[in-house]
Amino acid sequence: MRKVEMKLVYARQIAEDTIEMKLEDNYITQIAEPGQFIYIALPNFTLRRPISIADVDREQKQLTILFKIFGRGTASFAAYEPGMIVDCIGPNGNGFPFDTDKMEKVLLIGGGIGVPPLYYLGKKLKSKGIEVTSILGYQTAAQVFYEEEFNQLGETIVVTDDGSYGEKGYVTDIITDSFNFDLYYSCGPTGMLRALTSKLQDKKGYISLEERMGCGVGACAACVVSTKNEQGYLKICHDGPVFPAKEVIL
Amino acid sequence: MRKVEMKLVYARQIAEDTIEMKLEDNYITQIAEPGQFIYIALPNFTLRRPISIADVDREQKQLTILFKIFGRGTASFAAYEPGMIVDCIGPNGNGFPFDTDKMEKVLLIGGGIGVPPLYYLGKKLKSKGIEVTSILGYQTAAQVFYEEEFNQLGETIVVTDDGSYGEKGYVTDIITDSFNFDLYYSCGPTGMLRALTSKLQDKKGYISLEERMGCGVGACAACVVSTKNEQGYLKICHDGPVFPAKEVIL
Amino acid sequence: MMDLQVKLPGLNLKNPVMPASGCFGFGKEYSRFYDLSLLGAVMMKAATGTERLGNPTPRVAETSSGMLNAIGLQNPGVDKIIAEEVPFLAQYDTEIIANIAGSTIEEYKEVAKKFNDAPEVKAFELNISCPNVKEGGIQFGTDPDMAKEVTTIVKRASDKPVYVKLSPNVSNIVAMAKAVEEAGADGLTMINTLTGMQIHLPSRRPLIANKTGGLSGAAIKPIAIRMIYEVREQVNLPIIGMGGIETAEDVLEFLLAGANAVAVGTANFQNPLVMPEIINELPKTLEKYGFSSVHDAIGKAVFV
Amino acid sequence: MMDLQVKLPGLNLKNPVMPASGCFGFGKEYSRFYDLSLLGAVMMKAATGTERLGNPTPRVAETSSGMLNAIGLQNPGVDKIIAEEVPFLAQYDTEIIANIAGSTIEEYKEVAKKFNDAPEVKAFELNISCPNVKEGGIQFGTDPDMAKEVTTIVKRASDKPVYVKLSPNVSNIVAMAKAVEEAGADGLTMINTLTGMQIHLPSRRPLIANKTGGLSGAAIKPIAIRMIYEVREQVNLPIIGMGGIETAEDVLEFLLAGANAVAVGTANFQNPLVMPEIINELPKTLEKYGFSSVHDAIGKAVFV
Ligand SMILES: Cc1cc2nc3c(=O)[nH]c(=O)nc-3n(C[C@H](O)[C@H](O)[C@H](O)COP(=O)(O)OP(=O)(O)OC[C@H]3O[C@@H](n4cnc5c(N)ncnc54)[C@H](O)[C@@H]3O)c2cc1C
Ligand SMILES: Cc1cc2nc3c(=O)[nH]c(=O)nc-3n(C[C@H](O)[C@H](O)[C@H](O)COP(=O)(O)OP(=O)(O)OC[C@H]3O[C@@H](n4cnc5c(N)ncnc54)[C@H](O)[C@@H]3O)c2cc1C
Ligand SMILES: Cc1cc2nc3c(=O)[nH]c(=O)nc-3n(C[C@H](O)[C@H](O)[C@H](O)COP(=O)(O)O)c2cc1C
Ligand SMILES: Cc1cc2nc3c(=O)[nH]c(=O)nc-3n(C[C@H](O)[C@H](O)[C@H](O)COP(=O)(O)O)c2cc1C
Ligand code: FES
Ligand code: FES
Repeated sequence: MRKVEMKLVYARQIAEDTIEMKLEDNYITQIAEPGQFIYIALPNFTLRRPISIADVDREQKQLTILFKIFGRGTASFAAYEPGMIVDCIGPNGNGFPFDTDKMEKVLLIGGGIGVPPLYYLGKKLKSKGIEVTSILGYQTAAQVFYEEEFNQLGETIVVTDDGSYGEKGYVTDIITDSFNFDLYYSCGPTGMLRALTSKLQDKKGYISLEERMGCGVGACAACVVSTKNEQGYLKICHDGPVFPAKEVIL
Repeated sequence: MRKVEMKLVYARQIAEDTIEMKLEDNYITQIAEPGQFIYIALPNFTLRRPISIADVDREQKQLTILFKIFGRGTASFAAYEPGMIVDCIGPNGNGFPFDTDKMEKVLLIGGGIGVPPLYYLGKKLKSKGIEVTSILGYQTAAQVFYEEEFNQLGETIVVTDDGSYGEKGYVTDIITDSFNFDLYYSCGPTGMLRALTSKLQDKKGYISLEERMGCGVGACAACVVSTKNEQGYLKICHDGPVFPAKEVIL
Repeated sequence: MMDLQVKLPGLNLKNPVMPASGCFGFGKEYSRFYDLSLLGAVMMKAATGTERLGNPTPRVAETSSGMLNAIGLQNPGVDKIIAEEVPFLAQYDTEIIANIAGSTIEEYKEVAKKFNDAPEVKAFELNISCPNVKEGGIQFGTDPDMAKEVTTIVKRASDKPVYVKLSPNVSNIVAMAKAVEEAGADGLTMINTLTGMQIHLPSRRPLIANKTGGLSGAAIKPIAIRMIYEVREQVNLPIIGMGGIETAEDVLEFLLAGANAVAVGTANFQNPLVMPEIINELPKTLEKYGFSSVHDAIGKAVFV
Repeated sequence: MMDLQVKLPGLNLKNPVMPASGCFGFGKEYSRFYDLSLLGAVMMKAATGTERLGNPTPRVAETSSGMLNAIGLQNPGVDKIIAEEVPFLAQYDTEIIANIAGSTIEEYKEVAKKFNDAPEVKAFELNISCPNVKEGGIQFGTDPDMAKEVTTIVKRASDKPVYVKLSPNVSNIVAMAKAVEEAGADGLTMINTLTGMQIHLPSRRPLIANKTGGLSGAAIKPIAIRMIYEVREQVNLPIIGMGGIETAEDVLEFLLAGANAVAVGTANFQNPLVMPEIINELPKTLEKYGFSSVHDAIGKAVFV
């Protein structure tokens, strides 16, 4: 984890209010793992913004982020143009654990802007010969992104809340007993994670959490999550953002 | 006086830390008079910055400003690039009064970044057949600007504090009895204006003042100056920035 | 159409937005930018018994997301304000609120009496942040007993509703609010500025000639919201809220916290059109967050 | 070479810059970014008698030029801090200051006693902004008598110099400073955060789960400078100043106002390298404004 200047080399809108960017540097791109995030400073904002690493190309020294224009910070970031320098800390946190010897099939479940970190994970797993199935949930057709990319990784089911694209409903509606997997990985809104982890309580899984952050490096105790064991609170920025689904209280 | 969006059409560094810009709009450029100023909003700064109008081209709908990088605001403004929009209020205040029937020769005395408003005034006066002599004072050679432009208006003497260019000394050192003029106009640091108005106390003159401003339009009473008559305080942004030299207490 | 009206003691506001005292003079300058009839009300600049010249300059300084000011109550005195400024504002279809200041209780009383005879003035805002010269400079606004006393006297001296303007420079804002409530205040306006200082490094002197100045602007908004929340929970007076308002969303935040109407100060300097823009935006903003009127939003924050 | 050293009761600071309590944990995380031996001192996160889990989340919110926090004293308890955290920090060539908190006077006393036996801890910072559960939640930090009492007890319980951390949420900061001076405090640290609130419009709830939070960052710097100026004029204790420091120029502003050393809080979140950068910049900044050492600049603002 270092503070580095990354160069924005590419930016494009890929869905409603959703931006894809590629950032270049010599450090973060060389060590980032799926599930980690970068912590981005924006001029005139007190706090940095955490954004997941959605893909990494070590050779090109580039990483991809995907983010939604949510408030003022992401709006101002969306206006950056290629060539500009982005002040980042990274890679932060711990990524998705995987032991490729012990698994054959995994299920990825992403909700909205929780989809991005699963992409880099899926790519990694596929390259190691793991079978990847993905369920991607979005609010509506205009917000769907990266369907094609996930299709390359394996079977991909898109769900929209309003049925305007793919299946209608929530990601949890889709997961039936016919799904066969050793492990699941998920990232998305807390409501979705709560429903999902309760539905899949007999399965082993890892979930990636979000919380408002101060330092982003584990020093201020802003971003805690309660755990089911004696550890008390864990810090999402430092001990997470990925946790075993059974360990945390949502 | 209106709030308008001006388009930056040209920007260039013309001396050490000194920027020349041309701004375009349909309103301010059509009515601005010498001595008035525009009041510029910069993103993420609470207060606007007052900058004098240094020249106007009504046909091209452009005005020129010249400013020094002084603190954070002017530094961020100096980084603007042509094509960008500048949020301005203007034209503010009252300009330099002149009655071309009653004068033949005028003396312009500018100190540092007080030089700009005198240029537009000098141009106007010259075009009406008035003889213009200019004394321009700067700290040092690297800060000298617009000498050539003033030369076009009439005799121009440049003075530097350290003698690195032109005459050595202060503008007040230069003004001897051999100078023959009906009226003087001056703008510059308060210390210079104090020395000047006391030296020229027998002459009629107008001086342009600076003060830290809040509203910039006469509503908040931040920018007052004491007067020698019963008016008490006058507002520089509204009643000035130009005042008869004999009226105000510096 | 979205109903923006608010009725408060003495005031029928067509919308809840008005300029904060001292940031709008007596309206003339901003009337060059737009029709003042658009405003819910106008809070005039502070009036004292006789003319005040105010403090030496510099009187303002910029800070991060805010500014300091120490104008020092410069005003032409109550008589001239009634004779020359009130008639100008009375041309517009908006409510006029007089801001009353003084260095002694007698001065407050005298100013209140004079404004009481001006029918165009609909309510008073009592500026109790001025130091009391008699009591050695202690502010009326930080001592509950003194605040109570000055409120009582002004209430007695006039029939008009009195809104007391609370200073945030206190340990216990609720105690201040309760004190003036007991004294018969009809409403509160809050918050005034927080006392601050900036030192100019090259000269090693305070940038404001008066040394300290009042901090206003977006920087203080969280403090204003907190204080309005605290007071709203324990005091029953209507509140005109202020402190860092720049957008229609900020207005809604104040309404939710418990303000019945709002005033905009510093933001006028950045954007002279900010109030008409906010008023124009407000119906959309209310609708976006599920409110059917201004009234519907007041005090609707959920604190449990 | 510019002399940056400052000597304060119990502390030999190689430079006047240290992290503010609660913004730096116990140093481990930032030690990944730079060598903590660069720092003048480290103010540790608040310690209580036993482990505290703190408040529910969200615990932070962003504001204009600042932030709100309501961490709620989450910490592993004084014993674990002495056993696990102090030894880590003791590896570095820097001074360790323990921040002591509690909900009862007894708890403060107990924590102080334990830290008194830790030789690596050079001084205490007494965090009196915590609500006293026994007295019904009234803050020690806004009542001079309670501040005095807790200071007296902690002074008695230990030999180490005690710096009392003043809360800015008071009507009279000088009265607070004098009260703890009388109680034997060796120094002051100021300011803690200003209480604020932000309401999240979509949910209509305070953004901070604890409702209110402490406002920090550049937004509050003018208030910190004003309070340090006021206290410096009337109280003889050394002051460690804080509140919105982001640059070496800010440090100089605090020194001029009367601070003997400074702490940096919120700015670490924006730039984890901010303290080494400030320390590196400080000699140039001092020189630029005509000072020959840190000592030379302390209290050198001109107020006449
Ligand atoms: C570990 C992690 C990874 C994330 N990855 C992504 C991603 O890949 N793509 C994406 O679009 N979003 C992601 N988010 C959410 C993203 O950080 C927020 O949408 C963003 O911070 C909002 O900033 P804003 O200025 O637009 O909103 P504002 O509401 O103006 O922000 C105000 C403050 O709240 C914080 N905040 C607001 N929403 C969130 C949130 N959901 N989580 C954390 N802090 C928040 C901001 O960081 C800021 O400090 C991630 C969050 C976390 C914690
Ligand atoms: C009527 C008028 C006309 C001016 N014309 C010019 C011009 O043509 N060219 C030029 O270079 N400068 C001019 N100035 C000065 C210019 O406004 C300041 O240099 C500028 O505001 C500094 O801003 P900053 O952000 O760089 O400095 P900062 O010190 O960061 O500014 C902080 C605050 O102080 C104010 N301030 C600082 N210095 C001055 C000053 N000298 N006068 C008024 N406010 C100040 C700023 O506006 C801002 O509100 C003029 C000033 C006035 C009053
Ligand atoms: C330049 C200036 C002058 C002010 N003068 C007065 C005044 O005369 N009377 C008063 O009660 N408040 C005065 N105030 C305080 C404002 O009315 C308001 O309470 C405060 O600025 C907070 O609002 P804001 O953040 O929107 O500016 C003044 C504020 C400023 C910035
Ligand atoms: C996240 C956070 C946690 C804090 N925790 C503590 C604490 O535990 N004890 C304490 O005395 N002050 C605490 N503070 C206050 C800071 O030490 C400091 O006084 C204040 O933030 C002002 O400085 P700044 O503006 O540089 O942050 C905390 C501040 C922040 C932002
Ligand atoms: S954000 Fe500071 S500990 Fe996670
Ligand atoms: S700046 Fe407000 S009156 Fe001049």
